[in-house]
Amino acid sequence: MHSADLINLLPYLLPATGGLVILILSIWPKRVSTRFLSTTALTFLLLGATATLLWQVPGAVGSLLVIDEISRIFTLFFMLGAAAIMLLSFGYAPIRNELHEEYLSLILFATSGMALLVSSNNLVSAFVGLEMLAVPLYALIAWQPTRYGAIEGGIKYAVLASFAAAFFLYGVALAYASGGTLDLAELNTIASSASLLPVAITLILIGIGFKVALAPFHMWAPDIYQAAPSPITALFASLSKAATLVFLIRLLCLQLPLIWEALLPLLWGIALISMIVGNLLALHQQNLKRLLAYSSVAHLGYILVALSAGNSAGRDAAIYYAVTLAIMNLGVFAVIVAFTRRDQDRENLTDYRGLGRRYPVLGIGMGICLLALAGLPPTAGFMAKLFAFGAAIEAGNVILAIVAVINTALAFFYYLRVIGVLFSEEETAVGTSLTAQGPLMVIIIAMILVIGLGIFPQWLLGLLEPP
Amino acid sequence: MNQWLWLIPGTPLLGSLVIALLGGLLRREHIAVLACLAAAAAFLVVLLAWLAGAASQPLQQTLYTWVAVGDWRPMFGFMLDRLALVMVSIVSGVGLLVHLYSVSFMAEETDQRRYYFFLNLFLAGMLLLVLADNLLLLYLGWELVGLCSYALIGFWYRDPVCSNAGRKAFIVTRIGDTALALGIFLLFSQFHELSLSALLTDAAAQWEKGSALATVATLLILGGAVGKSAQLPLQVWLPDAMAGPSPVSALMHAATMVTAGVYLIARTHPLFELAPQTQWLVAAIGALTIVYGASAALAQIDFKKVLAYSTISQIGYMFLALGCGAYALALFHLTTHAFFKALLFLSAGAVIQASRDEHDINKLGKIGHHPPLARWTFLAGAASLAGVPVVTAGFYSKDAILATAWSAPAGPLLWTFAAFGALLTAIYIFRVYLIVFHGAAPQTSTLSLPYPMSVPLLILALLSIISGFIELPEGWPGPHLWSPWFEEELGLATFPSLTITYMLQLIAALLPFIGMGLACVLIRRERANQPLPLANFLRCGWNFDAFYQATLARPYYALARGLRGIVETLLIEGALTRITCGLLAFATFCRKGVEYNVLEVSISRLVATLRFAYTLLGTTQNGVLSRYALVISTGAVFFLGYWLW
Amino acid sequence: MYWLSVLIFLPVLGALWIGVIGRNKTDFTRWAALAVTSTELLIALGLWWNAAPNAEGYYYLMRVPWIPAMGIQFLLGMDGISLLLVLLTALLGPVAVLVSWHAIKQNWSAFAALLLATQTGIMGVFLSLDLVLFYVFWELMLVPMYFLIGLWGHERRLYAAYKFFLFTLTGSLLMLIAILGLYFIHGEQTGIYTFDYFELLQINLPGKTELWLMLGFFVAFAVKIPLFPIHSWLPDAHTEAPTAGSIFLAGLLLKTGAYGLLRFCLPLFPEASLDFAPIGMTLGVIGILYGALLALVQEDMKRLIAYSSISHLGFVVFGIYAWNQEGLNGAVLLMLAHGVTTGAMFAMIGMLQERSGTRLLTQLGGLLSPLPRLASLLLLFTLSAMSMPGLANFIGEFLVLAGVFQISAGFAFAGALGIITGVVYLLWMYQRAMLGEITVQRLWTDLNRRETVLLGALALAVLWLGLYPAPFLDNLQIPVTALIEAKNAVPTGSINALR
Amino acid sequence: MIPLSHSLAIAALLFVLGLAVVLLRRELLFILIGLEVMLNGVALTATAAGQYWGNADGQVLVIMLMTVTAAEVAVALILVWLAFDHYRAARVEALTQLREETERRTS
Repeated sequence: MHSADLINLLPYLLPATGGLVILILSIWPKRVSTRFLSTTALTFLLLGATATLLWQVPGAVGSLLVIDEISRIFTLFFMLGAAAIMLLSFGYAPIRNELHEEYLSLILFATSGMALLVSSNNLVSAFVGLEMLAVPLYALIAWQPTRYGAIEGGIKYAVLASFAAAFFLYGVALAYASGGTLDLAELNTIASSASLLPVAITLILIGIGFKVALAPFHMWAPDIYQAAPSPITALFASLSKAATLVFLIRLLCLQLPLIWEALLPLLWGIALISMIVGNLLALHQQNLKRLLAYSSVAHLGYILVALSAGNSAGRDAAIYYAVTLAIMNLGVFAVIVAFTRRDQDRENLTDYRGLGRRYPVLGIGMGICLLALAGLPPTAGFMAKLFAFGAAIEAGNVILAIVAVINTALAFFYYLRVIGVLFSEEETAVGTSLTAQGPLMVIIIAMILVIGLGIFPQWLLGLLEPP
Repeated sequence: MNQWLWLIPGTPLLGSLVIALLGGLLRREHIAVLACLAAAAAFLVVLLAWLAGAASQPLQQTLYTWVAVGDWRPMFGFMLDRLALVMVSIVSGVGLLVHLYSVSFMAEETDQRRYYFFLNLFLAGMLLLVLADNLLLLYLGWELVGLCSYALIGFWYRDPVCSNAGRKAFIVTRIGDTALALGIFLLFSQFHELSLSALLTDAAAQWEKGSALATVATLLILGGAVGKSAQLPLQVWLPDAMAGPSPVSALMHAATMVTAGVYLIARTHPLFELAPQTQWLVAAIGALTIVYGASAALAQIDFKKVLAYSTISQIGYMFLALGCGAYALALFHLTTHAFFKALLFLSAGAVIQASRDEHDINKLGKIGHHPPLARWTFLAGAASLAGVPVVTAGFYSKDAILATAWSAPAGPLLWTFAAFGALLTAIYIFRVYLIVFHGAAPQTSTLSLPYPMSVPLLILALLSIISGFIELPEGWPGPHLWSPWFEEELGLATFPSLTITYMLQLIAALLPFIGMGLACVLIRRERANQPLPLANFLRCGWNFDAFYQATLARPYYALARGLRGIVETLLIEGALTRITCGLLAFATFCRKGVEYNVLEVSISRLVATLRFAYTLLGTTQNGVLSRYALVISTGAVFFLGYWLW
Repeated sequence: MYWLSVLIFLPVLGALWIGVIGRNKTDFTRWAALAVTSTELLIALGLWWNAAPNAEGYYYLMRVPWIPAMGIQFLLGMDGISLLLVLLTALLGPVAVLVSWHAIKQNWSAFAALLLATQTGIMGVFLSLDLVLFYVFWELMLVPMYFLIGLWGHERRLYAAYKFFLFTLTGSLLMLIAILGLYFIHGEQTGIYTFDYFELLQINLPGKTELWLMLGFFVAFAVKIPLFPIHSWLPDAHTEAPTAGSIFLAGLLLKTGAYGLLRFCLPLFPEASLDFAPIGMTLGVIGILYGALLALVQEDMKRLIAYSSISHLGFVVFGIYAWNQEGLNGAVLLMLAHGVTTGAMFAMIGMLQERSGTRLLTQLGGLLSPLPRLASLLLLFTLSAMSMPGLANFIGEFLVLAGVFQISAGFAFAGALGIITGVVYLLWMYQRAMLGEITVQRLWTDLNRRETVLLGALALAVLWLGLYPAPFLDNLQIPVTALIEAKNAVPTGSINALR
Repeated sequence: MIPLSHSLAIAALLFVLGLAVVLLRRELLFILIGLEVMLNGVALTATAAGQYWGNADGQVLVIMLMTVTAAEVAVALILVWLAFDHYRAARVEALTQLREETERRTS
């Protein structure tokens, strides 16, 4: 192992080390203050973020990990995103007093897993990354088990995620059986001859589809979104989804283009079902978090519209969409966190009545993020949809594009409903006075990014451009 | 003089603008004076135009390019030829007199600002109409006078009768206007030109006589003229329009605005000459309207409505002349009619005002103290209207029309109608005169009129008597100034041979006297208090005695009633009401049926479907873990099945 | 020319300024909003003053690369049509601010910010010549308008706001598909992937594809105009919107649809549009008569004017699809006239509502004597709306009908019927509101100075448009000629594919 | 030498068996056992394939699999225990607090 490899490994090692350090601190005889712990955790995350900048691109760590611009951007994004999740957690009243060391370290481990996942060039490392991401989440969902549905959510996610992981693993095993290797680059060389490989990748697709909540593997999402503490829901909705998605893109578009082509009809179908099911279920939803879960299903459908185009435009669109979706969701959940009551989330939309008028910055931030989710120009959400639908049309998938467009119009209905509630005249009792600075910071940054990336999408696209 | 032409419509327009913008700062009396000054200024400019030789050489002025579309650039321009000169003189002259008259007549009104604003605006619009050198500008004036008519008929807007009458007038004339607009479109699409001189030259050059396009175009123009001039079948608005103040009726609904149709046809006569069928139709409409109006006037009890029907009937004479190709004679009758009809309205207004706004002629007759001046001037006007030979202007103009009608196609028939109308005219006007001024009460009043009212009455009375002398009948020695002067522009009328002409003139000269006699008989029977056989006529207020019933023949009575009852009430009013009701019902149906039931329902159907789909999908999400796993597995099976299949 | 971008971004910067520091400072906000909109108007007038066309008839062009990877540019251009509509937009800005002066009771800063943001969107629509940019502004103007209706509207405001948003959005998303289709087809043909309007004008499309793409655009514009079966958002939106919102909706938003037809539908797809012209004209005439008919049976004045807008915009579509000198000139002029007239009518209805508390004709009456100024100005605008010669709408409608007459006398006749019905419902409205006996006795106050100045300015505009429209029409010379050339360039054999 | 296809078939059978257990049983513990059976099917596939291809990747996969699964199941078991502790229930039907409540929301 060269020293360069060590530098390359730093972003993966640092969060994991951070997690261990915090765990060690927790068995420290003297009581360590939460402030110190959180500072430590944030420091490790920021160090990890800095470490990605040291990467020599393109690079690789053995044959397990590949280091390119995509992995750099996303790793950086995950580190900062995890920091944002921590900030949200500090401002989240229901669990503020339960922020033990384990909570922070679990987030750090999950971050490490996400970083691993986006750079994996090998199915085993991908599996490890996936599980490093998933297992901490089981615990985080059920954090503070006395909350409504916390345990149930944890169990559901644990069982179903393991179930999906079994499919994923079976796919991995079959891929190995058909090709004799777990290295994606090598698998690509035998892709044309290995007859079992498409089946194997389909099984992997099922596993990933579960993680990103594509219909018909989406049913856990609303329950878990509702059950998890809002910062963790934000982690689900933005970071975890983006990580898994990027792996899917790497798997299909970058490494196994032949399989991608074979899978296009399947992707087409999933895209269609996801959009329709997601939007229909969100349409009359009264629970905001569930609504966002379903809307995420629909968004993943739009991303698959881009992927099912099967061209480079589709790939770029999907990557752009993944980033922007994560940012927008982060922004929305930051507001949900900020608006939370002392002991529990505001569940029903009616609980949000008039809050936007009372807290204009939060209200406008949420409004912008929601409109971005709906796909209104000049936000990033619009550009993402433009690229995605453009790719579909370029590939000739006009019907899919039209269905997507109609779904977009449908989606406006429920996003507008939320905004309407937020700015309606009658107010619900406010509950807590909002003093948390963390969520405010996150929402402002998200707002700036959403509009900035919408007006200047080439910031991101330019970075992804292969040299 | 050319560059001052704009002052003719410009001064009243300026007056109306000043009244509208600064009227709040002025006292009531000053507003009236200001309006009069504006009208006087317009009249003065017209006089100057006469002096400047407009009578021999047409004047022209172009203000600016109004519209610029491609290579079509109609100008905002005026043309003052002889036809326009006569019209301008009448409009500004009678307009000035009516303004003067209004100073006293309307002195008690509170809302003088509105009155004079619209009166001045009307003057501007009417002058614009006759001065316009292109059809677009003419149409502007055409609509502007319609608007002022609407506003002034509904001057006492608190009374729904008035505002309804105004609206009715506006809408009915607008129907005609739309026909005119379509005619303009047709001409425009054919010649790509709306300037009158160019248009008429082009039409004469490109269209053959009797061509279908010419017929259609003239029919459409005729539609506009019929609407504005209250001819059959669009005459229904004029009697109702009497709800407005009397000076307004005198100016707009007798002297000027209603003759705009006559002016329009005279102005576009080269087109009509290309379409003989339309031209004959013009004559026929005129002849029918003469009898219609005169017979309907016979049955009226409202003082002003008698005059309104009389106006309808008299404009029929002008149409008849137009239809016979005697444009100059139509214009001649237009001129004399403007004088004597304005006179009749103004004196009637004075009488009505003196009797506290009483319109019923019988009651007026019983009141009996009418201003003597009004009585004598009314008599002068009535004589002129009836066409008392030699001494009145009406005789000369009407006689010429009767004579020229004989030589038209189906001339004797037209002549019979016109002559019969003349007889009826004499009957109804003298009947009214006798009832009102020789009623039960003796005329003892010495009520004198203020100068602003008496001076216009005297001037108009004078004109009603003498204005005919400029053109003595065909075959008579003496001045023949009118027709030859117009020959260049409007051509000459044709007359039958001299013997027939003399015969016709003799009959025409006798008719007023016969009518007068019949009226006397009529009144005597009435005085004898002969009971009326038909009660419903009484209810309707048709005050006819038994003598009338017996001698002047039931058929006429029936015809008059029929004309009023069937044609007007049933056919036209009825059809209008039907159409209006039908449209309203259809619109309501659209609102209920299409807007709510179809569009709204289809939207709510869609929403309901979406909600149903939501519920359906939502129920699958029952929270049971195994169900979730099952769905995942089913999905997996389908995906793998894709490969097997 | 960077002035174009100033025109677009000045209102939105003003909106930010007001939104950030204007909270709870109502008086300051009002004057600031007035200052921003007036500056905008001055800039627009200045641009008009200095306008000098280039070869294609564009007075100003501004081209900055935006997303080079996709061939998206920040491409603004102003030709005669844009200029006139920009002038209208700039004119209605101060009007909207002034009518809201006391009518908006709460949250003036937010209201002003949204109003200004709407203006930005509309300006952008009229100026952008890059299709993506156009789409961005096209959607952008919806959002503030949605909030204007949804937050400051009347009783059923949320329903109306949803309906407005969803109708227009669905249409415009289909347009997005068409834009993308155009982009890729052009890219495949020439190898240049760009949304540049001028480049796309050169495209040569196969017949069926052209028709479908044209329909994609048409649906978006038809919803905005709105044409007959998809108009049902308009009465609701108009009725529920606050006065300023109605002014922007009727005065400007509807025009964007017609502008879109002129700018994109006809020149980009001349063949398909020519095939489509009879259908377009039929839709126009249905709109004319249907709107007029329904206006007759409305009790709510705003709703009545809303339906009359449908009728008038039917004339605009009529003129556009007549596709000749008179029709196109008339359509654009009528857009201006309708914007001014209807804007003024809505303003007056707003003032009436402030005074009487109702917009229902059944509850009004006899207001001529207590409110002479208001009544006489309302008469002026009513007359303009019924296309009285000498007032704004007349020349436009005249030209449209003259243009249509050259295509088909039957259509022109049907359109002329629309004018008659227009007289009927407008006079009926005026009579019920202003004439007759006063139904409500209260302390009536006539127009104050602010309102008089505002309406006086609009009245001047109405008279100007009616009496001297030549300076406006002169601007249309080049663009209209270009449109007609596009029509003439269509190979003759291809017509009648659809008929 | 057993052909690869045979061992793959056995492994698939094992996987489906586990799947059936997960789908059919309603006790949380049985479901977890079913999951383990599925994973064993995967492990068998990997081992057989590793032997067929003669490289170590298969074994690596299996080892990783066992480790990760152990961690996974550990957490899952804790959660099941917590559920039992709180609700006195270990069947899936008891855990339906989180669900779509469509019938209630009709407005």
